[in-house]
Parts: sequence; C-alpha cells; structure tokens
Amino acid sequence: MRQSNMREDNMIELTAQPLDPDKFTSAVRRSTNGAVVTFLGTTRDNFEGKRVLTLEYEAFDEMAVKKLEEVRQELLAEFGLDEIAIGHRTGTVGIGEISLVVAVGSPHRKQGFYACHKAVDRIKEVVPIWKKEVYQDGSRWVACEDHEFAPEHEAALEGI
Amino acid sequence: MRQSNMREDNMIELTAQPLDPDKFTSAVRRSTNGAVVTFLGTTRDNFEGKRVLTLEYEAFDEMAVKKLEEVRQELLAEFGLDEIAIGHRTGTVGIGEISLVVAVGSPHRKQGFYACHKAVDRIKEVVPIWKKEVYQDGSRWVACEDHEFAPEHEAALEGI
Amino acid sequence: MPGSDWHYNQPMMMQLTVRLFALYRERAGVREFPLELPGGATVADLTDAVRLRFPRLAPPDVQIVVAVNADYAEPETALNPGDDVCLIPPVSGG
Amino acid sequence: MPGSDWHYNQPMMMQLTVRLFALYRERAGVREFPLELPGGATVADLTDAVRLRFPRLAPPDVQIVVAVNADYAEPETALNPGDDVCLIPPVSGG
Repeated sequence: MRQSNMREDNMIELTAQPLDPDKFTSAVRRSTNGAVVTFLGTTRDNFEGKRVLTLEYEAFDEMAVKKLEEVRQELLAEFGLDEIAIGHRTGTVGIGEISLVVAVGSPHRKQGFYACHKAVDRIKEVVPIWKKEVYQDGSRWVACEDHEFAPEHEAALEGI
Repeated sequence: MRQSNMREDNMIELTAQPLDPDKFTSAVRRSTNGAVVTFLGTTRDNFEGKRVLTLEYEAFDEMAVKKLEEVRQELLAEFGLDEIAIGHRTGTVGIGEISLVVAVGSPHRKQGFYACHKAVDRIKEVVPIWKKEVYQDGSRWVACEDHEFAPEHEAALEGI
Repeated sequence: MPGSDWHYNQPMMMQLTVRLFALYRERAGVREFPLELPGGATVADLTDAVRLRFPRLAPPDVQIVVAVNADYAEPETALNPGDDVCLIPPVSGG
Repeated sequence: MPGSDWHYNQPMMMQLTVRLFALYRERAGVREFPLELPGGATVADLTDAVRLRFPRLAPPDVQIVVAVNADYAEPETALNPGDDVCLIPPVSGG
C-alpha cells in the first residue's frame, strides 16, 4: 500500500500516515518574511447529533496531487507568497486527527490569511478526495446531501 | 528573571523561552469541531536592506497579559469560537524565530480565519510590547517611524 | 476486436475502461468496467451510456462529472482510445 | 513631605512614580522617576509635567499615551495617589 505520495519539491503530500503540522509550517518559514498562516482541518466526532466512530478518506491519488499542486501554483501567483505547503490524509482517520494542513508563508499577514483561506476553499471544491463518516449503524459519504436519491428520484427510476 | 508568565487557564503565555506552536494548536483543537487557524509571526533578517542581527522584545508584562486576555475574550464573544491561545516572546529573539503565535479553534473555518486575523491586528494595536531591531551599527525601536524626531521637531525643541 | 476493416459501414469503435470512486464505486458495485463507444464519442455520450448501464448511479438532474486523463472534462470533450476515464462524485476532502 | 496641614492655602499634592518603557525609557535615560502633582491632576496635567521634565521624550504633535493601573487612560482621567502610572510609546509587538 502506498504510504505517502510526496512530490519532489516536498510541498504537496497525500499520505495514509498522520500529518505533522510542524513539518508544513517549517517548510514555509523564511527568515526574510514574517508571517505564517496555517489551517488544520480535524475530523469531528458528530454529524447532526450522530456519533461518528471514524472517517475513511478515499482519493483519486494521481489527480488529487495534480489538483493540489494547481491550487498551490494559483495562489503563489495570485498573492505573491513565499511558499505554500499542503498535506492531506487518506485512508482511515481517527476522530480529532488532522485530515488537512495548509501552511502559507507570506511577507504580509493579510495576504497570508487570504491565501490560506482561499486555498482551503479551493481544495474542498476541486480536489478528488472523498470522506465517509462511519457510525455505529452505518456510514455516509459526506457532502453528497444534494446528490442523494430523493423519493421522487427513486420513483422516476422505477421504470428504467 | 521571569521565564514565563502563563495564566491559570493556560491560554495566554508571555515568555522569554522559545514558543512551540504545537502547544498552542493542541490547546485549541476539539474533536467536536473541525478548524484550527494559526498565525506565526517570525522575526525578519532585514529592514529596508539593512541586516538585522537580532531582536529585543520588551513588554509591560502585567498589562500585556491583561490586554492579550482582553483580545482573547473579545474575539471568543464576537465569533463564537471554541478557544483561542496566544503566546508572545520577550527578551532576545534570534532571526527566524517565532515571536507571536495565535491559534484559533472554531466550528467553522471562515470564522476561524477572520478571528485569527483580527486577533493579530488587535495584538499589534493594543498590547504594550515593543521590539528593537539590532544592527551591526546600531538599533531601532520598530513601528516608531512617525514618532521619530523629524528635523522640524528637533528645531522646535531647541528653544525649550 | 472491432477495427476499421471489420465492416466498411461500421463506425470505428473504441474500448475504454471507466473507473469509479467513492459513492459511485459503491453504487455501481464495481471499481471499473469496460465500455465500448463509437469513435468520436464525447464525455456526454459516455455519461449517457453510463446511466443506461447504472441507472441508480446518480439522479437524472445531477450531472455526472468525468475526469479524462486526470483532469476535469467538459461534456463536449471528445474521447480517444486509451483515455483514462474516471467518474467523480461530489468531492468532500478537507 | 507635603500634607493637608502643611499650609492651609497649599493644595494637597500627590506623589506618583512614573515608569517608562522601551523608546521612552531610553530617551529619558531612566526606568522611572518620582513626580509631584496637585491633587485632582489629570493625565493631561501629567503629560504636560513630563514634557517639561523630558522635552525630548516625544515630538509636540505626538500624544504621550499613559497607562494608569495597567489600563489605557484618557487625557481627562483624574489621577489618584498610589496610581501605577506608565508612559507607553507606540507599541510594536508581534
């Protein structure tokens, strides 16, 4: 099993191993600048009152790494940053663990905050990674609410 | 010499020791939420082309801790966050070291980004801490540009 | 195997392997399946064929997003033999 | 030491210790100094007295910010004997 899919430049990591945030913040720190903004996404223990036991992350690895790198390049160009490092977990992730880390090193804090926020939004929009919440009595692919079969959809399909 | 001035609740730290960002992010992580936004301010090696050798941070300790706690309470109330942890260095800080860490744990990433950004702005506005850049040939208290004696000020004072 | 000389009136067919992820993989019950489409078929032709084969993959009003060679493809994108074709359910990383 | 019974016509004076930080400490050349002000004196009276004593502490158009008992005080704030009074140069933390 692939444990880690680190690019040569070491700024994008897709891995089944725990993410160490310090590794990412260290990768973007520069003594020439002064601001590092970091986002950590951590797994929640509940969904609409239901207790979540664990999460399963599935990725289309090759495309996910490519898209993460695209997001990185877009933001480096847009905000005049020094560096961005992104890590994403795959596989089984326990509750409270880090699933996503985005670290931005920037000469100015304002750009650092904007860029980090936008990076997280873009990652959640375009990177082919899916998470499944596992409950005591079942599981659910997250963010597929408007994509579930409503009763009228079920009915429409009966004739096929 | 006072090494650390940690409040009882451990969420504000003013210290002459190196800051460990992980300690602050860990303090605000909750398995009930999903977003931690962290700002690290690091010391620069240059100012307008001049090489900075080291930085000296001076604090009005008692008031600084009080103001950091006020900023923390303001933002907790304004943004509905889970927790904020703030650390600030004092004394001699080497180049590239962390002088400020602000970690925000939030149910929603948007609020987390806004709150962390605002916290850093407020800290720089109201907390009685001063930094001095030390060069090969002198030193300078930072952010006192509009507070330096311009030639006309020097002249105006001659008669006193 | 179909080829250009198999029948002069028959359009050239292309063989594709379609991969599925996450929700789509579970709904289809397979990780991948072979699909034969006419030469010049587009992504829209592919999703039509996919819906016929797996009617319960996605509701009729939900577009099935397709990645061709690890990049998002438009419905009008033409497919070529050997393309890596993947069905991408709504993403939920982070 | 002045007191209410020192002279019936003399306003009661108060003794304060003024502390200085950073730029102000360096410009004044002292960490703190004693200052005697009339009873009922305000922060504005204090900064006037400070400017007389240390004319080069701050340019005339720059307000000298004062903290009383570890909180920012307005110019019109009245001082009381025993107050902790600190002169706060422009801050530059972070």
